[in-house]
Amino acid sequence: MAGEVGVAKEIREEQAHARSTAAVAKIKGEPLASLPHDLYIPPDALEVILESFEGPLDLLLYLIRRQNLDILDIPIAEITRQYMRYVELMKDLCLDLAAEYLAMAAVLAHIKSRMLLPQPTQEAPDETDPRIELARRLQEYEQFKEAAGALDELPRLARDIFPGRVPAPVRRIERSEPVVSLRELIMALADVMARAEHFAQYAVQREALSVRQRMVDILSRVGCECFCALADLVPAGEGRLGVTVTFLAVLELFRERLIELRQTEAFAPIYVRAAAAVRNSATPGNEQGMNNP
Amino acid sequence: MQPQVKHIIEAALLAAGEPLPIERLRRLFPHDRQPEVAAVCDALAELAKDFEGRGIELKEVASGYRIQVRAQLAPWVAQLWVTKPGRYSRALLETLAIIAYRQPITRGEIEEIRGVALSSSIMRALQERGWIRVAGHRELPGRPALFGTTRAFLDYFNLKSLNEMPALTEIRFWSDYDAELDPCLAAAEGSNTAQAAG
Amino acid sequence: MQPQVKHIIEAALLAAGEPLPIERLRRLFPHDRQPEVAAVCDALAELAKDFEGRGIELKEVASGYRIQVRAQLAPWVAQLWVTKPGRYSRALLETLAIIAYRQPITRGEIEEIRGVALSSSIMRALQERGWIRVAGHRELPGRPALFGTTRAFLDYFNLKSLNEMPALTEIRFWSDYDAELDPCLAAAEGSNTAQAAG
Repeated sequence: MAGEVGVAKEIREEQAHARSTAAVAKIKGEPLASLPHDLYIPPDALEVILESFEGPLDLLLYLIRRQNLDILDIPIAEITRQYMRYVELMKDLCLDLAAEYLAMAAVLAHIKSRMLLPQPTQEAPDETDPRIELARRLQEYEQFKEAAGALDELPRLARDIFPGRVPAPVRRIERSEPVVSLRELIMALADVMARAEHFAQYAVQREALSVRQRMVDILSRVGCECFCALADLVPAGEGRLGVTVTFLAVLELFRERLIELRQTEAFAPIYVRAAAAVRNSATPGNEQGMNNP
Repeated sequence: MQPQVKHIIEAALLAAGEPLPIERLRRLFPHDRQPEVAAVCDALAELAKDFEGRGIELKEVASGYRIQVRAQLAPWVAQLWVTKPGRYSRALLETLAIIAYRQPITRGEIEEIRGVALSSSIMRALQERGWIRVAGHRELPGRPALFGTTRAFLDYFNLKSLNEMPALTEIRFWSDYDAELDPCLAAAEGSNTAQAAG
Repeated sequence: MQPQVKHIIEAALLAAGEPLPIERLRRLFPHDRQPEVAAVCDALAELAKDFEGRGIELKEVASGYRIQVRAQLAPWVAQLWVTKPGRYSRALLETLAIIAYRQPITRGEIEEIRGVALSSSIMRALQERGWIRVAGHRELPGRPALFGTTRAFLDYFNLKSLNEMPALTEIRFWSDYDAELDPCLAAAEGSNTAQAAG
């Protein structure tokens, strides 16, 4: 801790030195004889202050602002000296010194060395003057440092803004059913077909569909009536095709043992009824489906 | 200008999110300017009157006062929480498509075509939606149920009969065609194509 | 009796617990009786007028309208809660400000402006609060994520759009400085310098 106080003393001396030499500083071209007194930093607070820098740009800004220097006219040699002091101090205090601080030190040293070289004085600083880039970065950082402060001042929820929230009567929440397009359904089937190479054995033609539908129609009809005349199963107005489709459906149902056929004598009307098992379990006429067992 | 006691109380009741007892309402004010209990009660009575004919009301419950939505407005306000319809799974759509084209069909046969076991929840969902029903039972050991589509299924998809469903040969063509299309475009055109096919 | 549109809207805004856009307000009503957008706007304007001189106000933020306590009454209402909301670190606020003003922006670009590496915990905290999101990727090696702010960010800070954010201080250029340094030169080069700085 003794070392820390020693360095702190050094820093204060350095700050005093900065004040005395800062007469070269200009504000809008006006040389300043004296600067406003810098804040006295108690040694205990040093660590806190050093830790509170958000990075090398923040530290540089601090050094520039506390001496009321213009970012566009930084006395590079002096600022570099002060900057290095702080970096050394951070090292001494074993603060977790980010590599960026050292990178900035290198940039400052580079600028300083360039300033020492003789320069054509009459020309305005050209594009390659490294001070331009540094000034731009400092200003840009300062922009967002201020913006962060302004953001902090904005009214915000739970601190300055309290939205109204009141209970509403409890009501059964309605559930709405998913929407499906026919296309989606078809595409789903296309997927199945693509997956199942052996799908060919299930291949169904457009014509067969009507037989399938007729099969289901017949099945649901014979489920609710004891016996049904075969002729009655053919809807009127369907013509020859209707007869064929119905007949095929009946044959298929019979083959699958889903219906029974009765004929009392030759050429008598043929009657259809559900196979015994179907009769006992189907729920005829219930279009909305039955509950799962 | 100092806001009215009634307005401070109104704001606090709206912001609190829970009922506030009179004592807590008094403590909103600095010690030396706390209104009397009677003054708070007056302010509450005034508030209750202000709310008359509006969508909210002042209600005293066990732990204090609160502002709440009037019961008559429940039908409107409840719309806030109507859940958006979800989406059906691929498995459900495939099952539905197979039943539509292959009815009457047993669960085992659907599984055989799809190559995977069929979850009960899918069959239940399709039955609850009223799109499939048990049309009979196959005379096999265990007498498996035969499923078919319902009239509600046809109505939903705007079909007069199953005949209007596209033939499988067409479907094969569609899927090839879609693969070449930009997926976004295909999705955007989905409804149109479905109508054209229906 | 059918409640007034404005009272239904008032009740819904208070019950929702989040800002509601006009479309959602319209959907409170049955399909065939949905008020026009203009009618909803009128009702909102009436509500705002009803609230004048009271403790609450109608505020439009990024994701819609909400009813909130007037700023003047916040000190009283804040008394309801013993613990005060925490403060955010400078690093977090600077990062958030850079994203807000410079979006879409990569992490590397943020680090360049701040001059230091950005801790993952800050980005995670901002994403968890729902204030920033990945808005895309820059087409560079590694495809770094581009971050932008969300509506929730604007809602939180009581803003309707990014335009309402405080203006950034202007960056001065070297040429501006030269102009200040030498009035004669400035007079001679006036127009050029102004253009260069603009």
